[in-house]
Amino acid sequence: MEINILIGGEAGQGVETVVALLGKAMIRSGYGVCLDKDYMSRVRGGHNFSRLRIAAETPWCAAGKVDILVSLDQETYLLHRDKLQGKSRIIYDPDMFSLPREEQRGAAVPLLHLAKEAGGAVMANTVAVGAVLVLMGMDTAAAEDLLRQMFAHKEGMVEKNLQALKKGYKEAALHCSACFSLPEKKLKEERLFIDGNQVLGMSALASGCRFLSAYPMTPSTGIMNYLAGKQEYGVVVEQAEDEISAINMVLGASFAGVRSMTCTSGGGFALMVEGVSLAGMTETPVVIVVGMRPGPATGLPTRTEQGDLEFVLHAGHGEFPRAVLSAVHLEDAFYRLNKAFYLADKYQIPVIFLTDQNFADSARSVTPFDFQRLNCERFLAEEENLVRPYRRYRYTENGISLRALPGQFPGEVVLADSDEHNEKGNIIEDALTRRRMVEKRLRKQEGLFSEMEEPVLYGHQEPDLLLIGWGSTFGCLRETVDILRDGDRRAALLHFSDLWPLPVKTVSRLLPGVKTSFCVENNATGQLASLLRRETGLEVDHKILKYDGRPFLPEEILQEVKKYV
Amino acid sequence: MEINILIGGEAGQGVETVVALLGKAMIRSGYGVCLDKDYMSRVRGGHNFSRLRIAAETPWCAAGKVDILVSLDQETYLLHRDKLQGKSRIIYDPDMFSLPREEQRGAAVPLLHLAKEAGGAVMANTVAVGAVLVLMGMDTAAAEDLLRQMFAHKEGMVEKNLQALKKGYKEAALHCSACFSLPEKKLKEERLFIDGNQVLGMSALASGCRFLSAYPMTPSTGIMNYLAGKQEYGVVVEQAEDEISAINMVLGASFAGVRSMTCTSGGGFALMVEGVSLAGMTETPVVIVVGMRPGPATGLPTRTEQGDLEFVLHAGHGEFPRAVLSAVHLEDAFYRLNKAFYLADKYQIPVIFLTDQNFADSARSVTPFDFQRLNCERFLAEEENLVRPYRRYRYTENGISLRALPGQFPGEVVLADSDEHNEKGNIIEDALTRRRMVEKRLRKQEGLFSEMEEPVLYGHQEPDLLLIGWGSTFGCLRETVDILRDGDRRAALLHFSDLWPLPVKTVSRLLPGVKTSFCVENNATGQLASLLRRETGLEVDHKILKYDGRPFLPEEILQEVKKYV
Amino acid sequence: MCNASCFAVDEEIAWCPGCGNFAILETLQNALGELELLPHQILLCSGIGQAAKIPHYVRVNGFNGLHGRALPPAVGARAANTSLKVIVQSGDGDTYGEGGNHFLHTIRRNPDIAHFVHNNQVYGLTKGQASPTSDPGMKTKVQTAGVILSPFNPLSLALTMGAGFVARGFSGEKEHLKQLMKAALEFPGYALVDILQPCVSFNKVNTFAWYKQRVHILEEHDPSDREAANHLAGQWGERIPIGIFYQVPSPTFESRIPALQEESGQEPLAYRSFDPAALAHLQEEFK
Amino acid sequence: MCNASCFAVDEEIAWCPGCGNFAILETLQNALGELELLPHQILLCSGIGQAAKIPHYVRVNGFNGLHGRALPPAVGARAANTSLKVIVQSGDGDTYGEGGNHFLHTIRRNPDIAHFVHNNQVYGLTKGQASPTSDPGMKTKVQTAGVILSPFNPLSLALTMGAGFVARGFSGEKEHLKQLMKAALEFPGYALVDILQPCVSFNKVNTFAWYKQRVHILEEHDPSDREAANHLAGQWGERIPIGIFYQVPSPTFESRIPALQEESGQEPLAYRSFDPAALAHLQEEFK
Ligand SMILES: Cc1ncc(C[n+]2csc(CCOP(=O)(O)OP(=O)(O)O)c2C)c(N)n1
Ligand SMILES: Cc1ncc(C[n+]2csc(CCOP(=O)(O)OP(=O)(O)O)c2C)c(N)n1
Ligand code: SF4
Ligand code: SF4
Ligand SMILES: [Mg+2]
Ligand SMILES: [Mg+2]
Repeated sequence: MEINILIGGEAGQGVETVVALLGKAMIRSGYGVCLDKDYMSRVRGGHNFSRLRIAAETPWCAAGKVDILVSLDQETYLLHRDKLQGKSRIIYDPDMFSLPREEQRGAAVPLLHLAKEAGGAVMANTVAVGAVLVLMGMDTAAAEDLLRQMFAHKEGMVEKNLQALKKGYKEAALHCSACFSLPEKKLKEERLFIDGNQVLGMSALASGCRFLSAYPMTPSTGIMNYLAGKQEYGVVVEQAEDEISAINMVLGASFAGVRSMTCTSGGGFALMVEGVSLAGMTETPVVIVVGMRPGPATGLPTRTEQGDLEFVLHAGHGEFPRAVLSAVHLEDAFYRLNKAFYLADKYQIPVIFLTDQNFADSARSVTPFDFQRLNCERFLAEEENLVRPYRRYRYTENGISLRALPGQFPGEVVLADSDEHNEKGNIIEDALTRRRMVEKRLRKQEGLFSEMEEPVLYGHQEPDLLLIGWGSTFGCLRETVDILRDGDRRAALLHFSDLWPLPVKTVSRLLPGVKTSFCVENNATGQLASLLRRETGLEVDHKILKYDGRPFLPEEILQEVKKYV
Repeated sequence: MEINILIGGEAGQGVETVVALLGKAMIRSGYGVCLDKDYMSRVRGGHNFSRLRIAAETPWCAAGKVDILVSLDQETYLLHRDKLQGKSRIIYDPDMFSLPREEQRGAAVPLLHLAKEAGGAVMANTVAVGAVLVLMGMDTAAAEDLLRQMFAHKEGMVEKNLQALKKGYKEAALHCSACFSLPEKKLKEERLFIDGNQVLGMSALASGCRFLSAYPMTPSTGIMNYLAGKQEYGVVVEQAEDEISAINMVLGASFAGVRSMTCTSGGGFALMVEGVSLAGMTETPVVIVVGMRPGPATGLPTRTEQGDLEFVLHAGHGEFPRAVLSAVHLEDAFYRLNKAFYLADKYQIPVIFLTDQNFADSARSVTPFDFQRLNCERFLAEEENLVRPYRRYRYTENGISLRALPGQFPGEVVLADSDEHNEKGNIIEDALTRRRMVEKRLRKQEGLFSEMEEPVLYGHQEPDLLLIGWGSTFGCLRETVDILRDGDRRAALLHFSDLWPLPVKTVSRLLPGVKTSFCVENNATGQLASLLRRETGLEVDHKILKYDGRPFLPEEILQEVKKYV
Repeated sequence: MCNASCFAVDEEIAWCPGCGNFAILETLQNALGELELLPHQILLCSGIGQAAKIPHYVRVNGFNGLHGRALPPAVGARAANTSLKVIVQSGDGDTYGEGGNHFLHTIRRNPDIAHFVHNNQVYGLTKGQASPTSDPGMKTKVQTAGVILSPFNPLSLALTMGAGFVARGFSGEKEHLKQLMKAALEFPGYALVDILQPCVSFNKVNTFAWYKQRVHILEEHDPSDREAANHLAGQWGERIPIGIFYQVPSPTFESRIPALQEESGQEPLAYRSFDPAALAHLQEEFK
Repeated sequence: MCNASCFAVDEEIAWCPGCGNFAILETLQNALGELELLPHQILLCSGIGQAAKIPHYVRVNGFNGLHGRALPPAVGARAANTSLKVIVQSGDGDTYGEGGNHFLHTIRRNPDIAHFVHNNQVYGLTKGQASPTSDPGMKTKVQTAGVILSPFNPLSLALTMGAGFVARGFSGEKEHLKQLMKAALEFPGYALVDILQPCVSFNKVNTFAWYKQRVHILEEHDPSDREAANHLAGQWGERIPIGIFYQVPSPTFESRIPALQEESGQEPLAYRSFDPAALAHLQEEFK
């Protein structure tokens, strides 16, 4: 009992507008939705599409089949018709192209023509929304409200859009109305319709991040955009001349006392690697969001991959403690990015937060977040706990030296140094101090390790079939496990959010007892599987890998799993 | 039967001159020598020293004890007196400082005074050489020859230096002559007195490398210096504005058809990481020498560490094949850097060659190299094997596509692309081509793996005590095994030169049968041990780690080993 | 030898309809067609961005490298093979932002490279952020209150750094642009042509009409007059001069590198053979 | 408030005897001593090199970062805490070579930073390679046939990029240098003082005597005259002018960032408190 909509067209045709409107309207109507985006590295032309899945409860990931195909151009139809079912419907503009004779599922709606009638070609998308709504047997109330809100300060546009909406609705009704039946709506409380980057931007702001410097790079630009739109909250957003500058600015801001972050993708992060090492040496807190996309080099700039885990784990010359966390799903990401800031401040280390295009651009109907749960402790020196003379790198048992800010205490100065240094921060070259400082820094790993959360075990608690995953594949793997369990299997998913230091307890306990294990990763080499082996000596039986730049679908995983069990 | 000399003084006092002269003189006299350097990150002042070990056969590493201490300043004496034996001698200038009353081992030689007598203060170092020679019971013939050669075109300097040499010789003879007895000299054929960077520069040139772009960085600058001094051989040496430019220039030169390389240290390599990924994607051969020094960040710029193994293994976003080789000893390095060029060309990949300060700055008396052994096959397209139209990234079974050069074939163009691309090199975004290209690139790993050399097994062939190491620690570990075997242990060393793809056969066979295994690394976390576990699931029993920026001495390793066996 | 159509390819072009890049592409093909060059003799290096896709649309050798790094591979390639005519083409963000340091130091090197910058005063491919050349006050999703950094003047900078050939073109003046390109391609040394290029999707300030209204072709300007060039380069606003601002050759990078001289080998470096065994004497100095 | 001795530290100085850096250090301490500043109110950022060791020799806050990256942390720190007086000090290689891109774009930003570049026209710490400002022809172990790249003129470049304060000093003219430093420290916005500094160990061309013979203090120059400044900045050779070439303030980076304005918070960003719970309304737009 769910409906799957795919809206496709050229870049610039407004696929995004249609899904945004539809998605939000459905949520406001009490349904759960889940949305993902597939787009090309260009601004006009080509082929982009979005998948919207609607159900009683919020779905966990996109589905492969399509019930309603909104085909803004002919290519969309050609590329996606294999996903259509017998009862599916194709919304298209007969003035733009026609379907093959044998195609019975067409629901011709002259989008452009109706839009012009309503007041302008730009409203073709609104016409399409109306058409989809009627096919689903929905009324237009929620969509109308939304249009009123959206165009509140654009004179005349509300009326015209409402017109367009109704025209689409009426026209499509001629083909079929309510030909898809939606389940009983279930969402009681309000939900948010928000995507991954927006969640991260909001979490950063609420976590007290007040300085972001970044250089635009897909798929992380959305985080910068979000924060840039929130400068009235006192956040400084500075577009750097390059990623090297970005991370170094961020380190300067953090050193001077502000929670700071940067965001980028693998290629931009590559340029920050020396800065990561600097953060390690100077013990300057920093959060770096790395939105993964397929590499190497420029790769597929607008698509998804989990190919940079090993890279970020070892990025930076020399040895120093770091944490690597990942965005698992939207709710988790909100709190986990906060944890990233907390760990960075507490341990005075670089924390890398891994996302990917699939996470960044996917939206779901999520429960509002609990802002009170955010931990914003800064772990800074205060008059009471300051030992004078102040020494930035005082040896301590847990490796953490009290952090004072430059200018904070009259009479005291703070010296950060990228060379090996003594407690005061001055350059040294002697072997003993070197040894002690290395040990001091690495001692933090112990505390850090204790902060790591074990992976979630979802499904059977004593599984004989175990899927292992990390990051953004959670939703899809969860659905896969649900399907497997429906088939009566003792199946479970072990899914990692915190990746480094790797929490190994659960996996060490479970893996030896499991009959068949699979590591499922959106990359070509199985990087988590390697990490697991390095950290536990245990090997997973099989790897299910996808590296074509597209996110997994449950059926793809099932197909692989079935080869072995 | 060996003599250990330590010469120390402030930066700028000429420690290097003394050891260079002494070392070469001893080699020419038929002895084996081994030299290492310990210097600060400054140009004048501070404390630098060099250790010269002289024996019948070429020693493998420096020793801890000192027979002759040449103390160019008081600090040298204070810092190193604990290494002196009862019979040791201290050469010092009584006009500069005096030894404590109770010190019986002094051999006062008024270096400056005698130098001035000979014709100028600069010759104090030559005076010191004379003094050392007499203590060892050597004559001055070889040193005289050398001075004649060195100062051939500096008028008057030959005479003055010969004077200085003799004065030092005579003066020191008053204290003791031949108080150290050298063994029977053994070297029959000519030897070279050459350090690590020089070997690499020479190997690169002989391997056909004709373009180097780099940005100065200790400890790799010596490679650039060597090649810059050889421009008459048709090599272009360009100092780049930064390391990013360096690697990108090198890629351009390589793409256009020249064997090319760059050299740097961890911090500079950090800036090259994106370029490494570009080499992976464009399939452009490149050799990158990374001379390791202690990190993170600036760390200890002039000292040694093996802290960047995991970093270089995973440097670069995305997944692509690479090779990582290391410099084990001077002879090995000469042929192995040639192998790096061979692998880069054959597989069209980035090859990282790991050295460290200890390797780069250490010199030994080595047998002349066999230049005929160098493999300079380029694996380039020729008219006969060119399939037209030419496609740079043609799918092949082994993943290697025939490489033609831009301009090489009239009518054909060559397109390299950092985006995901099709066979022609044009940008693509479809899933199928992406998948095939990823697989094509990764298929090279198989061939590459077959090229990897198993680690050397030195010592007992069925050991129960196994030391495992990699890179520049070979000499020291070899000596350690010799000592252990003298003590009747079934000890052996398993030492890796080729590191990636990791050759695992020998270690997988040996490790399970060994009673006690040690991974000995010049770093703080045991990076090879981690890699071994990841690749084989096997764990070494103990790690012996040193991370104070100084190379190991055999006695330090023995001490650790003895804790467990 | 080979007219514009030699340089055409059959690839779908991923630019927006109406984009100024089309005119630049066409002009480049025409310019190449009018010079005595064959496709295989040319190497076009680019970075990443909309402009930087151009190697996919011209039939010549191409090195489509990293964002901001179009120049260094071109310098390396020139050293490796001086028989290649090397062009670098990329966006303003690529060249003056991420690649700023290479821009500075490549000018200092003076390699024989024609450098065509598609200056749309915006980051096109990443959807409209300010670029170094964006006009102050321009609003974007990141520069929400308008650009506050003072704009980067590529011509003034190139002149200050000592570039020997400095020009500005406009994609809307194709014939003129073609002449600039040809002059740059024929200039021995580093030659910059900054090309004003409307971005119809993201730059709503500096539109085609905006440029059209302002640009005027330099006349009666002596391109060997550095002072005048400097002065003209400073003009931006109501009137924007296009043309060759400065053109005075000086010795190129390649001509000053020992290894690349005729004496040192007849062929480009890339084609010289070598025999390792012949170098065994390198060891002598260490004996 | 606090004289030069407040800024002294008890650390061994790792420079060569006779190095021009000593005079610069001393002058800095004197300049600070004459301004109304206390050590904890000052932040000195540097990169890596001989010059860049300076934060270890002055008693102020310090961020001794990466080679070439002295400026970006300083900009970040200014945003984080506008009550800090921020100085950036580094070598010519650091600033104009590895850090060239930050130099360009920091000028465009115009943060309130005093930038003192120890320009010894050579890479000191790495033992004598050419730097961007090395005179043509200078021979080194890498530039064996002499420098062929045309030299980088920091003053001209800064002027071209629109810097509001551009000056040159000489370590051999300490009193004059002190005045320059004070003026730069008091200038609201980015202020460059390029300081000629003899390197006794590696620069055998531009020695103390070489500079001494050539430098002359600018007189009767109107520092608001950009043209004249440009002209003077071009002078290098027999006579090398030192002094303030240009000084005209314009709005700073900090003064144009919404979040840093008084309205937006009384305290520097670093000291503002925040309460996550108060931001729950951020969710409204997604409902
Ligand atoms: C290291 C790196 N950082 C960021 C990006 C993302 N990126 C791609 S193109 C581009 C900007 C393009 O602007 P411009 O060079 O002006 O070209 P245009 O698209 O305007 O032609 C950016 C930031 C990247 N590919 N690599
Ligand atoms: C990324 C990186 N590349 C190279 C180096 C090596 N390095 C240290 S200082 C220096 C040059 C210093 O020259 P300059 O900035 O002029 O300072 P000076 O020593 O002359 O004062 C270099 C190349 C480094 N530390 N980091
Ligand atoms: S976004 Fe702008 S620059 Fe890019 S193709 Fe479209 S119009 Fe051209
Ligand atoms: S090398 Fe030059 S710059 Fe460095 S301390 Fe010595 S004299 Fe000064
Ligand atoms: Mg642009
Ligand atoms: Mg310098």
